[in-house]
Amino acid sequence: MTEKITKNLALELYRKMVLCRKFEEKVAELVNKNEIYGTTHEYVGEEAVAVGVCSALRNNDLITSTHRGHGHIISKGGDIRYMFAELLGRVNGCNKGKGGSMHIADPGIGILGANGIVGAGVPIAVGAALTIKIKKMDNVVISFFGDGASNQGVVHEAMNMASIWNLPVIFVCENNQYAVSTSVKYSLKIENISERSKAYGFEGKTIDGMDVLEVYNNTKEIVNKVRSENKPFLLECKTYRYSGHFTAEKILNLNYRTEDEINYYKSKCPILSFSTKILNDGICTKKELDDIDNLVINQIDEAVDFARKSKSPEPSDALKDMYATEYTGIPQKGWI
Amino acid sequence: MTEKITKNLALELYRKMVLCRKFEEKVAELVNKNEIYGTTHEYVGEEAVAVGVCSALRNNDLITSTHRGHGHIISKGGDIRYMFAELLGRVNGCNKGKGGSMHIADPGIGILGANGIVGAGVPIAVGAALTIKIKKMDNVVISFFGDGASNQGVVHEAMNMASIWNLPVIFVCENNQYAVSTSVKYSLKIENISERSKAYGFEGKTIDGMDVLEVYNNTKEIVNKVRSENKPFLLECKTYRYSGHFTAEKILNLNYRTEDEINYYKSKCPILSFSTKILNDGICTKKELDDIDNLVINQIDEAVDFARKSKSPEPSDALKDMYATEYTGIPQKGWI
Amino acid sequence: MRNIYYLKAVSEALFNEMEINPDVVVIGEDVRYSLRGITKGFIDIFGPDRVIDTPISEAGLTGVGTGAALSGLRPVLEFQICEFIFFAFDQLVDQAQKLRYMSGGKLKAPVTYLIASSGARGGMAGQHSDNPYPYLLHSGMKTVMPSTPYDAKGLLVSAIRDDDPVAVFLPVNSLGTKGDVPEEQYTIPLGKGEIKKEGKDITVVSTGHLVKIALETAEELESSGISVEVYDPRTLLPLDRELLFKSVKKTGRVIVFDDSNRTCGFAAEVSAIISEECFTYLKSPVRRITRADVPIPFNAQMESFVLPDKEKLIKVILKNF
Amino acid sequence: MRNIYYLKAVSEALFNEMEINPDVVVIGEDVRYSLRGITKGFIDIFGPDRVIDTPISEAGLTGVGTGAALSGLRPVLEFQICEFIFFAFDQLVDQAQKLRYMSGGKLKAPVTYLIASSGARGGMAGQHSDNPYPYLLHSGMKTVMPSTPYDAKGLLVSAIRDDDPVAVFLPVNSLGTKGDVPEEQYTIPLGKGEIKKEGKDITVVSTGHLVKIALETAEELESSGISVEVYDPRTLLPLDRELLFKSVKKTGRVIVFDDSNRTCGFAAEVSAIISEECFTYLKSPVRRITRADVPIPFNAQMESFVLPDKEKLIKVILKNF
Ligand SMILES: Cc1ncc(C[n+]2csc(CCOP(=O)(O)OP(=O)(O)O)c2C)c(N)n1
Ligand SMILES: Cc1ncc(C[n+]2csc(CCOP(=O)(O)OP(=O)(O)O)c2C)c(N)n1
Ligand SMILES: [Mg+2]
Ligand SMILES: [Mg+2]
Repeated sequence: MTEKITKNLALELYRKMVLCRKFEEKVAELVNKNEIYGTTHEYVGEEAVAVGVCSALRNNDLITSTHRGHGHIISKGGDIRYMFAELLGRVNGCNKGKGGSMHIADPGIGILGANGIVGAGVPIAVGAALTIKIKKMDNVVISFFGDGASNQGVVHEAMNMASIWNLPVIFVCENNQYAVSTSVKYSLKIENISERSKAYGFEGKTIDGMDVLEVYNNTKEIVNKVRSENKPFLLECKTYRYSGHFTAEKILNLNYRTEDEINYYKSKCPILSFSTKILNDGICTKKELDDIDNLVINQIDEAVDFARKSKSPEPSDALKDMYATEYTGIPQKGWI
Repeated sequence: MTEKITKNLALELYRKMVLCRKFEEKVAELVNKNEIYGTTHEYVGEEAVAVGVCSALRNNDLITSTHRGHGHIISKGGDIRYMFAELLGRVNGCNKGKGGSMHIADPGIGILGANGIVGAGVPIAVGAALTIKIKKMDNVVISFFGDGASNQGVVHEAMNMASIWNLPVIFVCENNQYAVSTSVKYSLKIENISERSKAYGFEGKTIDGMDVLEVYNNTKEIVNKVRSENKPFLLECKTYRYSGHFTAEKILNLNYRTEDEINYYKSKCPILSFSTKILNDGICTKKELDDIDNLVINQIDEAVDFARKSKSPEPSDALKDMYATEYTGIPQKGWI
Repeated sequence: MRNIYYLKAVSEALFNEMEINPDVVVIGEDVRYSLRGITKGFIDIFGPDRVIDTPISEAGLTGVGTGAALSGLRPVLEFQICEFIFFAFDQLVDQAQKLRYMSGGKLKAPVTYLIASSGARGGMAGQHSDNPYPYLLHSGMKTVMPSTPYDAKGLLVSAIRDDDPVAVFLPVNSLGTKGDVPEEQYTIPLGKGEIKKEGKDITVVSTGHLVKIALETAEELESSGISVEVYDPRTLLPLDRELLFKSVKKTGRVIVFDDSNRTCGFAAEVSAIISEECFTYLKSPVRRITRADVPIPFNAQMESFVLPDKEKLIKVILKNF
Repeated sequence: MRNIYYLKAVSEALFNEMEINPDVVVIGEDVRYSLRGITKGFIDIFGPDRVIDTPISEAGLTGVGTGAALSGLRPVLEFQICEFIFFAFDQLVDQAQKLRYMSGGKLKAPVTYLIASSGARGGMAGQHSDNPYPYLLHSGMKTVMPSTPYDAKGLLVSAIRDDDPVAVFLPVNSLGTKGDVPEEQYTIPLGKGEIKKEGKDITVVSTGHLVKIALETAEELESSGISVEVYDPRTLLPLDRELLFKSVKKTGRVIVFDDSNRTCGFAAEVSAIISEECFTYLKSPVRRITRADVPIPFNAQMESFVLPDKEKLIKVILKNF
């Protein structure tokens, strides 16, 4: 946190982080009440990454997201009303209730989709960067992926292609140190995943992903570099998830992390540390932050309300949206 | 070529290289005469790699090979009579005529199979190394693969697993600088593929793959290291193929390499340079080398003869060998 | 006999095989802490050399399984989610499944793929709800899908002892069901189906968790005077054709009730072989009830709409008379 | 009209689309120097931004194709060998094919997979001889397999212009055949089959290079007084059911003559739907002639043994009377 920031930016970063956090808390609540069907992967603890990265982007910059994607979508400008509607399976959800938590897509604001398959979004991001290059546009693509995903073969392939084709893509590795129960200490023999960029001949950097300003400033710089030099970049953000791998993990009692470890990272909460910092620096007042908190809480309540009031799709809508160019006879129903 | 070598070793390395070369020349001849069905990928020019590596191994060390595998098989001790029989599709071929050029397997001498799919053998090698570790044996596994294969996702995955599990496997990258028509200058942004080992936390090295002694000595050293330290190693051998990607490439007129380039590498022929060297060093006489040449030529003629005289399988043998534990009804024929 | 959970029966089968045979090892994602519950506590008994966590590298770890099998181990690979198969597809259908044949019988790959939960589990949507066994059937891979705890234990043991790659699909909707299972280790041979209920009027070929639904349906229809025979192939490949044909020849009517995609699915194969072998016995066309050919949608009502269920089964059965 | 090679017709279709539409790019292994011959010379006309060589990274490049398609290009991916599909399988069936649906119709992936040569090419053995389209059919992917140069050109154009992923399989045994092909660009709609020869007694549903063999067979059997109708679906999904059913209802006898694996293959699907829809018209069981369910063996005689051919077709036709 070396650079000075404007009040506007500070409040905006704060607001977005709180929005991500409260959103997830509400989601977990609704999952536990079975109001949200299935389960979700919460982003709690990692807010500084999505918010820091996405706040440094333009609207027409693109992202691909992951199974743990709510934070990315919100930070990139997703409307939480349609997100909640999606999570409640409603017809005006972002995906008309077809996708749920892991598939929120919104090309209008540059979201090319989340992904339930670990690592699979990374080459898709590279493909979008290829479009940018071929069409001589000047936006960039961000591909979020986890520490676990870094060992997936397609990620290797995608990074190499991005490098040899000089594509404007930033690979953002959210290293929260675990893939479900598997620690990076087990799955990797290197300290920093960002070192892997050297294997493809481009630059990488590891930063503190609990510090939103560090993430924001680095992203700004890297985006400029990538835009002007047309080279990919691998940015690793070390972070931590406070919840289980997914909402219901607790009941499984997996115990792969110690309470001490979890508490240590909770003490470095990205929201708390940032608010403390901007208060101490006199950038804003306690009241201003409280107002934001209240605003966010209201916004979430309204969004949930909006979602609850939204219509459910017709069951038979399940056979729609499969093909963009339609033909009779497909998709086949399962019975006649 | 710094170290002294014994006469026995020198003659053996020479003999094997000549055997590989003459074998391939005969194979190409037979493919062109349609006596061998299909096409093959010749190893001509790259002999120093297979011979150097495999001569440093024990009989019970294991290898996985590639589509360009004849040299590996021969160097690991494959019997060329059964190899030719296989290439002629005979019942006493190594694979009973079922596999052909790209699938020669012989577990008895540590050959876990060649592979028609680029990169696919690499994790299989790692699995064999896992067996070695779990069963507390002391052999090692060599996985041959090409520069092209290095960009395949499974190779990345396999190397990482070998590293975190401390497995006795040596990844031997035969960098002949092309994957079909695609130059490494295009497909990679790094100078040496061996640098990639760092991405997984183990050692790598790039050596001159046209120099059989350099390959042999390095492999010896690395095998010892891998055996004692239980760590994988990535050995990159820079080499060159003199022929087209496969036997029939010439008629396609792809012209992705210049005549100059090909001639330059031909001038560095691994066989010629090695024989010159051992003659100059007084390790052996011209006559001794000539005798080997003749021996090899005879051996090949006999092997071809053997293969030609071998029986063809019954067409219906095609339905055998599919399952080790058999059940009625499978495999299904295609008609009833 | 004890009444235990399906999941427990699976766990027990694997545990016992690991006890008996030191070559049996389990390899997969999160098997030490046992996210899926099958290998719970195994690490304490068998240690990290035999309970092996992998990074998220499905193609690679499947290749590792093959290499381990070729060289003397008998690995059981746990596939945490069934879509795993897609990343590992080359290693499954083009490597493990083909190596023996291409080597002329010289290589042998005794590996078991334990697909720890297959099918729609409610709200997991398009990428966590598939039932991808037809992809493997098409490659000729031996494939098992036990419908009861008893079958699960006996079939898994057979799969592990089989000298070829065998895929074992555990239907997510069966994991929480209970049934009688002997304490001791036993086997059910691959390729042996079972008539789970005898009937006279119509044969329902049902798989996995749908067997239970077929049985319930059969009971319900008893009162309407329709006698339903429920055939459970248990092993999808090799398929117990004899038992199937016997049933079809008796009833003359067949419905294939299967929860995989329709086009080129398991039901298509069963329909085709019945046509070929029992043509003159058929009183009505072989009918298929399958998934619709769409990814599973998230919304619960849409999800039900595309999945095979009792309502659809009853409707189609009644249509056949 | 010119009489040109199948390969040339394919090349022309692609070339013209690239000329007309700057969003069409070709991506694949060795497409600059054109190992497969389809893109020969393209690099000189369209440059390296539109004729894009990839490293050997099939999963990755397929994902790249998807991403490019989602963001405004219309990529044609050349799959150098058909087993490519296996490495790319997740990106094909779990990504490209599902993304639109899972996004509720928000995403669109207009990408064409040009499987540059599919099937057994003589002596290439177990890993270079597959005909893996049933794997894609099962996922619901639109799939085309043109049997003539004319069909190849028209169908490839439709595939490229289609807004969904479409797989186009070029049978390796058809690439060197010739036929009449108009100079100008034209389309053949997906989902429209063709009766390649009318007949009265039996319908042979044939695909890819087998269409030619079916036609030869039909001619040969004319003298024996058997009138064979040859139906070529051209598009495997969507399938032209109407035309198929019309033919079957006319002849009452069907053989499906298809060069993919038998179990859960294309022939199984065709057999199943004919049973469902034409049951009362059938005079004899629907019969399948397919590959045997083994990898293709290397030896030429064994290779022939497991592949569908004229001899087998004649034998099975005669059996039906
Ligand atoms: C290909 C694939 N393998 C396994 C899974 C199951 N799975 C879902 S999330 C996850 C862990 C991912 O770890 P990481 O990439 O670090 O992301 P994180 O969950 O920590 O955000 C696993 C194994 C999956 N969805 N896809
Ligand atoms: C997965 C896969 N992709 C593509 C091919 C087609 N192909 C066969 S060999 C080859 C080039 C391999 O290059 P490299 O690994 O450098 O080995 P080399 O041929 O140079 O020995 C290609 C693209 C294949 N067999 N398998
Ligand atoms: Mg993680
Ligand atoms: Mg090479």
